[in-house]
Amino acid sequence: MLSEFSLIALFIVIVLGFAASLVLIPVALRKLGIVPSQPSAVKSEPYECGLETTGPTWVQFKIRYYFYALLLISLDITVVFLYPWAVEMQNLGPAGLVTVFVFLAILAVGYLYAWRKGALEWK
Amino acid sequence: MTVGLDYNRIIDVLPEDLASGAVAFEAHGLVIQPEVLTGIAAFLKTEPGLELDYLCSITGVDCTEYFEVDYLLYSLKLNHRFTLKVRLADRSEPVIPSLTGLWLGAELQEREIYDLLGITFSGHPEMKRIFLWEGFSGHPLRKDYGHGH
Amino acid sequence: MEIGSGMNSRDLDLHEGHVIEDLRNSAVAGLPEPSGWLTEEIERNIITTTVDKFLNWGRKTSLWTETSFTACCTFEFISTSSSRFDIARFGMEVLRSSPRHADLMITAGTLTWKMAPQIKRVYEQMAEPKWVIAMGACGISGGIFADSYSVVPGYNRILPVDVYIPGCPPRPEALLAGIELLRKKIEKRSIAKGS
Amino acid sequence: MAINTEPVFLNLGPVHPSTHGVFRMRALVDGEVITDIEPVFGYLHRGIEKLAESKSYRQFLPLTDRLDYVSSMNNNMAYVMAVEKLAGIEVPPRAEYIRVIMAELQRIIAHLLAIGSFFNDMGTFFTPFFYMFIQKEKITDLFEMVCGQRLLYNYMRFGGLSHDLPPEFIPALNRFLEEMPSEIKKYERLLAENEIVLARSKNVGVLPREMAINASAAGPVLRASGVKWDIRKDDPYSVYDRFEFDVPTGASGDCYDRYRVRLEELTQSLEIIRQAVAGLPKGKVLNPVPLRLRPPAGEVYSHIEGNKGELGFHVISDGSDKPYRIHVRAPSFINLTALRNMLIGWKLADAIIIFGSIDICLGEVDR
Repeated sequence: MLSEFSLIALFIVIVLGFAASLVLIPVALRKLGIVPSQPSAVKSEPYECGLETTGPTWVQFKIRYYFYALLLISLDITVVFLYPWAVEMQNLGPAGLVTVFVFLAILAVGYLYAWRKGALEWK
Repeated sequence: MTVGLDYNRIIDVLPEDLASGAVAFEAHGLVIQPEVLTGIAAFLKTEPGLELDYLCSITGVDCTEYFEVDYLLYSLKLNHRFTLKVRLADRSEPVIPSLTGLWLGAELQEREIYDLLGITFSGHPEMKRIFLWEGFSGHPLRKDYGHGH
Repeated sequence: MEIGSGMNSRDLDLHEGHVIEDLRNSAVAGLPEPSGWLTEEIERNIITTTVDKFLNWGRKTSLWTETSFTACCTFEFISTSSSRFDIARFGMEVLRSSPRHADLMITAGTLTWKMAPQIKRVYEQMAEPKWVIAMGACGISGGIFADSYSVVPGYNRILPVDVYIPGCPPRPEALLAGIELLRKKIEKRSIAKGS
Repeated sequence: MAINTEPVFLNLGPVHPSTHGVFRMRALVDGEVITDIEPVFGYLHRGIEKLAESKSYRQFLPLTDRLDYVSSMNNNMAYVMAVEKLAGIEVPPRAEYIRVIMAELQRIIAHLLAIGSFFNDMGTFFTPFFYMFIQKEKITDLFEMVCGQRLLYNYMRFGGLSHDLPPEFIPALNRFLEEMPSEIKKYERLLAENEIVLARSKNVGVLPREMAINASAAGPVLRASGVKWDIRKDDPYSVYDRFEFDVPTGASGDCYDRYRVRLEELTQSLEIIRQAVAGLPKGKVLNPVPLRLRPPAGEVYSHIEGNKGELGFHVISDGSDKPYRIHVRAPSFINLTALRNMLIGWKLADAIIIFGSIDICLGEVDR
């Protein structure tokens, strides 16, 4: 029984290893002096069309951005749920089909509500 | 064909207090005193039959004895044009009334003349340099500006 | 115009004016070309040559240009990067407007003192290894505007320039020749010198 | 309970992909909407008018190429006509016709680039721009055939032109004239009825008629606001009075109208070139003029219809061989007067499109 999970464990190890290597390779290259690196004060400052940034940037943002973020997340998560369903669609049969469409309908209602309330227009 | 208005026709129509400001008549335009500039310009813009509603261009010239500012005006409806010239003998503090109240188009051009020639336009919403940076010494288009650096 | 935290555009003008004046007074001589290692003979062993060959091949075949173009040469650069002269053959069709992704700055056009601090700042914000091509007579010596009161006589006053391309504007073929020169220069880089 | 949000100060600065060069705008942005904006000029101020005072009339000619470096032929023509008017120089008819052909070809290039970059700002990443650039390269070949340069031609002289047309020019021009109308239809089919284009440019950045006149706008910007003012028609210079063409104007002065006016002007320019080629007289192209030209003391203002608007040269001479003062009436520079009123209240993405629809060239704005 345990062996079935070994594949998943291997998968996790590979993923973590790959992620770690992506982070560590540039650091290693820089330490070994293969890749040049001359950090400087100006280089770490934000880039704004070639000028220093002026004025406060940590300010209270418009609430509008929050709505966009919310809508985006709600619609993205559905994709996460759709993937496993799509893989197992054959075995689930018609019942699975119905449940997914109910799931999507509920989401559509939420989307239409936001649309009707004008969360998408920028006022 | 854009017809150049004859300054005699303008002089006859000008009201008395403004006409007194007219100094000389040259082939290229009517030379007037700075004090009556706004009055004459407003008159030329609104007088039916003249309606010079389009300020085409403003040119600043340093003629060593005086500064000269030429205003070229068009009437798009009646298709004629006229030039006003203002001469300022005072080289240290040259000041001319700004025409931004009459034509929005004067704003940037006046700032350019202020920047490159040093003529201040009183009543201009934002009288500051336009091309050069704050801290640039002198006004390059003046004849006595040291050449290059 | 009010900017917030008590500043208005007048203060900004004054501050920027000081930055320009300081740069103008300090940038009086041409910066040396960053290619001292071109002439020296570098002792290379097996490892460094293979790594060099691989690194330099990667760098020279995908130079991403920073769009810090100022004047007329811009349109000759655009002609070069459009379908006819096709700079994509050199892997350079990607134009980056942010210095973070760029590794080559082609200075297409006249540089004025008011623009100099911005170009210098964008250059400093580019990640190493980076190169500069001074395109056009204005880039080399101020060109036709050299004796003007507001023009920087040549980009090497504020940037270390790798390749100079004469012409006003240089033809696309001249620009491609300049890029070929730069690629030869990149091939000579070596990690042994701690490039 | 209202949460008070503070506006953020933002630089649409000199190093920016869609400011058509080194133009800068200081924007105060409340969320996405611009509450206040201040254009900053001077990043390409090379002091051309000051350089004019230390150069002879002929030496100033190459500097006019670099004013609006996308319409060098028009700049040359305007300056050359001003000095000819001042010095009373006659131009042979063949040269006048060739000047009109060159000026209209240059207008086509400039409008193609204006429309191309307008769609570039709108987000069609370089596709229409490259289509239009193919046609621009064809005209650049024609110019290179005539004067050897691709961008800054220095082609015209006081009293005519520097070179006559090579024999292969007219056939090449005719080939271009045949294929260009189908290209323009292609642009129209591809872009004019595209709903994204309509959604993003209809009623966006409206420049009302009175504001356009009051702010001295010129060229396609003025005509798009419904003012029928074209110097080729209203104050014909050179031989323009011999050609039939009409002046397209827009209705509401929004970004879409400015695009439509420029697109229609392409067809009109083709029409003018066709008539000019048909009526091209024989003969010489240059009345020789002394190298060190000394026009009589005096001043002249001569203007032409450049592709961005009225391009005028106010030349003042004191009788010597160096101009006392040359002032350039730069249409791009003065068209920007109304920029602030057009941008305030719009979202940042629309501001880029409105600014792109004015179509400026920094060489002419900052001189």
